Amino acid sequence: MQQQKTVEMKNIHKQFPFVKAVDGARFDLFKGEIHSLIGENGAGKSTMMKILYGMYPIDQGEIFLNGEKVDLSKYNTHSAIQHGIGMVHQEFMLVKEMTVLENIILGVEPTKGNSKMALDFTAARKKINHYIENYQMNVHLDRKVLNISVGEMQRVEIIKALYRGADVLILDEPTAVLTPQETDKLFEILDIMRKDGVTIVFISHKLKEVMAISDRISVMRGGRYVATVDKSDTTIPELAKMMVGREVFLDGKRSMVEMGEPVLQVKNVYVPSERELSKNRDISFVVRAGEVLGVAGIDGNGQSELGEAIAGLRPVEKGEIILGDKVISNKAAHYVRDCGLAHIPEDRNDRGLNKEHTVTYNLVAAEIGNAPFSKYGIISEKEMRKVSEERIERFDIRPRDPRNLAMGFSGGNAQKIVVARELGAPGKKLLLAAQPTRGVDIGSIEGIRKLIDQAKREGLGVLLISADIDEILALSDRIIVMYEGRISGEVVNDENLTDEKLGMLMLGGESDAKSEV
Amino acid sequence: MLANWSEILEKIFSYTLIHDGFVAAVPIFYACMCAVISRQANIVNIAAEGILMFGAFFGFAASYFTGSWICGVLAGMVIGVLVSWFMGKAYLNYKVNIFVVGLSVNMIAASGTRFLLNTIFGANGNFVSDKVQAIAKVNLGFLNKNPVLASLFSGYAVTDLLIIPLVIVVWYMFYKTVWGLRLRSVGLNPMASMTAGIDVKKKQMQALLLSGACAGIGGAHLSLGYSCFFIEGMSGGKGFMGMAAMQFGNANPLAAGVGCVFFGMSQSVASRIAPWGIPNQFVSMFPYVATTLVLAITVIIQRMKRRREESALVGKKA
Amino acid sequence: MLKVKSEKFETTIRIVLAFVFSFVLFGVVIAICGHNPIDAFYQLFRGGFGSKFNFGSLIEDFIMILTIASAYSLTRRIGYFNLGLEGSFYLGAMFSAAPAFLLPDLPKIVIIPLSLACGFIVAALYGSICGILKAYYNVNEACTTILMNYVAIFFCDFMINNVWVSPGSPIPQTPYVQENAMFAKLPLSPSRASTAIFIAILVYIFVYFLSFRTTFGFKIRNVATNARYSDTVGIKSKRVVLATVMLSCGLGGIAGGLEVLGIYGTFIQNFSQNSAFQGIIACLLVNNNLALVPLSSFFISFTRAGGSGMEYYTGISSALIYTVTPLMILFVSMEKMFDYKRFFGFVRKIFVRNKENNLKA
Amino acid sequence: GTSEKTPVDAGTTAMDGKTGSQGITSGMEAVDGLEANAPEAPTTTGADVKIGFVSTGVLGDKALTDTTWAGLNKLKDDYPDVEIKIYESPNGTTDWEPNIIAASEWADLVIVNASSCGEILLSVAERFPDVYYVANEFPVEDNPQFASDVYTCNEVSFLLGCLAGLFTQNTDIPGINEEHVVGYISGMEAPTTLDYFTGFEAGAKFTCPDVTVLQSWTGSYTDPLLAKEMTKGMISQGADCILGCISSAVVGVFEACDEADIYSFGLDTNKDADYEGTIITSGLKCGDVTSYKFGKEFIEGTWKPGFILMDCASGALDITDMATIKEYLQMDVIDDYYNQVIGIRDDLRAGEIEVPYIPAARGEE
Ligand SMILES: Nc1ncnc2c1ncn2[C@@H]1O[C@H](COP(=O)(O)OP(=O)(O)OP(=O)(O)O)[C@@H](O)[C@H]1O
Ligand SMILES: Nc1ncnc2c1ncn2[C@@H]1O[C@H](COP(=O)(O)OP(=O)(O)OP(=O)(O)O)[C@@H](O)[C@H]1O
Ligand SMILES: [Mg+2]
Ligand SMILES: [Mg+2]
Repeated sequence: MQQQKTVEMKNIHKQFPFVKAVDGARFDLFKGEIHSLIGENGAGKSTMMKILYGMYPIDQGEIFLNGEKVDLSKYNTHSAIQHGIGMVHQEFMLVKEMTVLENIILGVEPTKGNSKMALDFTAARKKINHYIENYQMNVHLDRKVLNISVGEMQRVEIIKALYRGADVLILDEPTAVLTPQETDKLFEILDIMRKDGVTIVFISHKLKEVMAISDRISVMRGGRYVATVDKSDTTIPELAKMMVGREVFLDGKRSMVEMGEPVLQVKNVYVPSERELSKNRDISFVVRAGEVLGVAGIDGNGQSELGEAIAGLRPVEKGEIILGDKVISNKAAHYVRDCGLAHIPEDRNDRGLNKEHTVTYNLVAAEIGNAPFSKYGIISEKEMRKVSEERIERFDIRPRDPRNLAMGFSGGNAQKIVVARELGAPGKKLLLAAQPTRGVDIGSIEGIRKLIDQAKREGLGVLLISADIDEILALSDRIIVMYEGRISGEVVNDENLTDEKLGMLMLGGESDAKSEV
Repeated sequence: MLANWSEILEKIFSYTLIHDGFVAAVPIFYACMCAVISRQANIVNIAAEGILMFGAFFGFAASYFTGSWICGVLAGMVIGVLVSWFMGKAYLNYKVNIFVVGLSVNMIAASGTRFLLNTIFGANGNFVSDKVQAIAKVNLGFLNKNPVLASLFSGYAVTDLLIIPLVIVVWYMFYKTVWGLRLRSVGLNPMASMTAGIDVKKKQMQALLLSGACAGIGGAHLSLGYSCFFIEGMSGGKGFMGMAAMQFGNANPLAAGVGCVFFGMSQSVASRIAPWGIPNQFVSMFPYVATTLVLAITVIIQRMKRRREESALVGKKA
Repeated sequence: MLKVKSEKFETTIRIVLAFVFSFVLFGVVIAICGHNPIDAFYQLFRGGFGSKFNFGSLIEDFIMILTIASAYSLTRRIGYFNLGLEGSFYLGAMFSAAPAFLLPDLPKIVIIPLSLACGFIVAALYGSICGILKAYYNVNEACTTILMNYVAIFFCDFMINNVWVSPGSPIPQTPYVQENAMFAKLPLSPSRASTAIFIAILVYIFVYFLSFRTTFGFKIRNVATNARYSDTVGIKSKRVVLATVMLSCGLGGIAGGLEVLGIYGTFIQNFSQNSAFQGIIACLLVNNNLALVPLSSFFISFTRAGGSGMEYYTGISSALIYTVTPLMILFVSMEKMFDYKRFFGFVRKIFVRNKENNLKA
Repeated sequence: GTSEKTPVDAGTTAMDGKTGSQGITSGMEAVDGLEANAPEAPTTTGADVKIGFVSTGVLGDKALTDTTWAGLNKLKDDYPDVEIKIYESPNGTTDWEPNIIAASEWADLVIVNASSCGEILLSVAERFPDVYYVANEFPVEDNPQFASDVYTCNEVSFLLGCLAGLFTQNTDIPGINEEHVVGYISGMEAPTTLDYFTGFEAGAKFTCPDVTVLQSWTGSYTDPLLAKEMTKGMISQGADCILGCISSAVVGVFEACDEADIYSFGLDTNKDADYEGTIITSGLKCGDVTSYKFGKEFIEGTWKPGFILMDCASGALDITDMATIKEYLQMDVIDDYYNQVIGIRDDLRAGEIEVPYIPAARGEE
């Protein structure tokens, strides 16, 4: 494989206010390869790629594009695009209120005739249709982005990059939110692109996928470069070990517990949503003590809305939700928590943590009005400190100092703060865990899954909402699948259950499996 | 008195209201365009009020010293651009909260123009002078025979008429040009725009400068076209009403324009009702209450509409 | 840890530089206007501390500014830009006056709290309008509060012209309040400074304690930094926002009450000329650092009293100092502009280069 | 306010005697002749006294602030050792008390245009027993610290009202419409402004019994834009002669009338030439004469406390000779109107006509 290097990054250093994100790492790309970049949370993968895409200035280092050294003082996103680099970000970079078409042409708009101002949408359509046909990427150009599915957004992002003439395409965790079927479809597209000579960087935490698609694999750890290996020369356990620095076991057997009384009863519930497909309609199920009920489904089919409705963060238009023996539908979050809900929200950066507050505050925020922490409305910093130190110890949150701001924590430890707040508090009956390990590295996934399993053993009912089929399969006793806001099926998690069967349910059942991706 | 209520109403809502209402709306229009342009770049610009003040003073002073209203309007525009450049620096480069910047600019404008009036013209509070040339009025003499047509189409200052093309141009720029598409994207999602290779800060700065120019011209219009004198605090809340109109029109120049006309009309109606013994405080309050009500009602209706749209009980049923 | 400390130190120095810069600017403008800046500064100082009257005027302003700055800091914390304080100042003043002239003579201990409470409640209700619009409908408060200010001011105007008229008074005002409702004057005659200052200090202590020692303060600080998170952990963020806004406006109303019961003894038309904004400035000047608010309030009161003193004694328009104070806010907020290290680096560079050139030559 | 100010635009004050001064000159004599019934005279006199002047508005109002200050400046010219200082109130109400206190701290004699701030003035004066005061347009009797005067505003506005009534009936005059409607605009309903209104209405009814007199109150004396808007509103209701009794905001009234080609009146000083062809005449009030008189008496030790009523008969009030509007309109009927109104004025002086007034404005009741 002695080809020309399209990209070469050498000895890159990048310091953020709180962390050294990249510490002398390197990275290179051969033309027409698919190169995976893996590593734990906060290893610096995204940062490294954002540097390549000209989004961050760097402190030190060199970048060569097609063998030529670039002048880093003038290097920015604009020049990266001109060098044929395109990036699909972990969070989609789309303007939701604008149409797909406008999003695609943004920044490189065709103009009418020789005027430099007037937009020419017809020319744009023509050019885009070329990519749509070539790579069979089905998108609706005139819909607003907020009305399309996650998979479609991904395709829009890819077209956006190609439209800009990208021959190096960076995909940052593109599969985190996709179903197996959608992932397969994406891989087909990537395959065609590779044949067309497009160079692809693929970032993922899912080593199976990495092994399926890559030509070469680079590993980063703690901002440093670890190694680059050919796919054919390595195995999954070996990669995992390189990433974490020790052996990892993810397929720990889930424990079997005697099931008790129902703790959560959801009866014919209707929940509103901004998106048509996410509106919950006529949802009913029961979670018993000592049971993990998994809610599977493609992101955006109403799982988030269901979770929020249970947690008291979204109104319920019809039907009833009962926790223990109390009706909690349309009650305030505070009341629901008092009834025994522990809630790991799906986005720790948004709902899960107050990044500008200390770990202490984050750990006790939900109980601040209660006895030891406050008296007659006056808070006691001392009690808060004492309890938070206990929880930090018990849930192994690193670093240990409770005075740190939540901002500085890595994904895994940040998520542990959330878990500690929720499970550390006494008197809980139900654990509502939404995407508890999304974007968390393998090491931390292991720890968090253990904590969920332990909660079940302690007699809590667990409602696990996850888009990650492996996680659902690893933890759940029973699984319901949501499709377009309804429950499309319920299965028991035993040996007879296959990925394929679940995938079919996630697409609305066997009959209309082929309808829409 | 009661007997001729209908007569009085007829007088109040006569055809001349269109002329008067439009003229009263024009300063609000300029402030509103300032607010609209910056809002599209996701900047809530409460400094329109202050820039109006600066524009009014410097426009007036320039006309005083040069004897030309064109210089006056240009001076208003230039000072508007300068002030908003300074705001842009503070907000974009030094990350000062935009409200703090806006509030400071408003206060600097209020007392700064007072100070300059005192130092340059030796006047306290207000200043009138023959040396100042007012903005030319477009009088269509041939219409004079018909009082209705003359009232509707004649006797506007140049800057009164300028606002119409300005609104249309702003609308076209927003929705039909590359510049507008990029500006709106910057306003809606700066991160996405940045990754699309757009220089977000530069775009926001452009928007600010443009909005400053609008408010600056509006200020000059206030002291040279709408009237021909300078008084301290002469912007009198017009900048804020422009902002409210912007909110009313959801930052769409045309819809916001409708809001401006509404405010202008309500001011005119208020001043026409006053002589018939309705307490002046209620009359003066009317545009503000109307604005707040319209604002509140629009958002509440929007909210209810969204509620209905979001409801799971409608639409695709089993 | 050391690094953080040195950074704090640098920030402090830059802020001090911003202040110094503002005053130098002030002096230069005075010199340009043909006055002696040193004399002007002396007169400014004299205007603040020169006589019992001067110092008393300073205290009069301090009472109002400290109260409003404390009130404002509450909403500033939750990122609510509460320009509505001007309106609550008016309403609070008028409705504090109301019980004091409507009711027969009551003992001090009854009538003063009653009056202030009345002002507080009306102002808080007034604040709730914009508060609800913001918290529940997400209407930009900068727009609504400004508009509501006008409504409040015109409403007060209407009341004193048509309902609570003071018979035979040449200017629209309410009747004078009963003797017992007035705060006792401080021994700073002929100024009007009164013992209302103790209420102002109480308000400040209350706000400080509330913000940092109570669960409500904890909730405010959480909602301020992340409202969605607060909802999730069971804090009713919308209600907290509304309550904070109402509390803040209510305290603004108390400021109005102190003005009426401490200074005028009646509610007069146009009795505040954007006074509430002075309190807002005081809060912004120290970047909402509550511990420094009394200091900045004192400073702003000093510039006000000193400014009019300076105008009396030297003829320099006090508008100048009112121009410089908001400029000061901008400079302080842009403290990075005063990067003295870079400046010294720059100077050193020039110096070194000159030296090298000299050596070469 | 500063002490170095010279009177703004002296051409418009009554001091220079260029225009419309016949009333003022006679007024000077008449005022000199007035005797206040006074208990005792002050002791602090001499050529080096300090005189402070507190205005309720700001300089440049072409009204009482300007004329009073002009009188003091003339005094300064005649007695160079006198120190004079003006305390302006750009912020209105809130500035009054501190200004009066500051002036009292500094001066021996404080002259205050007190029509709106009389009560405050009295309460401050109690705190300064050694200072003497002159209260313009605010009656104070039986107070040894105070000399005071009140102008019979209703009389001067009666004359203007007469002219308005005559003008609005004559559709031959350009800009005059069929309807008999005239208007009065002022800031706030205070005794003085109501006094003006009462006189104006009586005058208009005197010459045109079926006239409708509209009144608008803007709530502010310092906002000409608002005044302009309100005037426009009034014009749209058919008014064609409008009296603006609104201090410095009056330029708004003038501008609106000028743009609509209808008629207005000046007040306090001769403003006939300001908006040529718009202003029928100006009602004159000799503020400069009174301030000069009181200052001079104070210096010479003849100052006496007490109350003086400055009425038409005393010559302190008058109207201009209307030369500007005559020249502009070139109509004989204007001369007739002028003579008619001068006749009415003389009847007033002779006490043959009684104009209704607001008792509160004269300290009665
Ligand atoms: N904008 C930023 N400001 C400050 N620190 C940052 C920023 N972005 C990233 N970091 C820091 O840089 C480190 C590397 O982050 P980066 O996002 O590159 O990790 P990653 O390998 O992509 O992790 P993940 O798997 O979670 O996506 C993180 O530990 C974080 O602390
Ligand atoms: N602006 C920032 N300032 C400081 N630290 C940041 C900033 N943005 C991100 N980080 C840190 O970078 C780390 C990684 O960032 P990122 O936003 O990618 O979150 P994450 O927890 O790794 O989850 P994900 O993989 O889903 O992104 C986080 O732990 C966070 O603490
Ligand atoms: Mg990442
Ligand atoms: Mg008529």
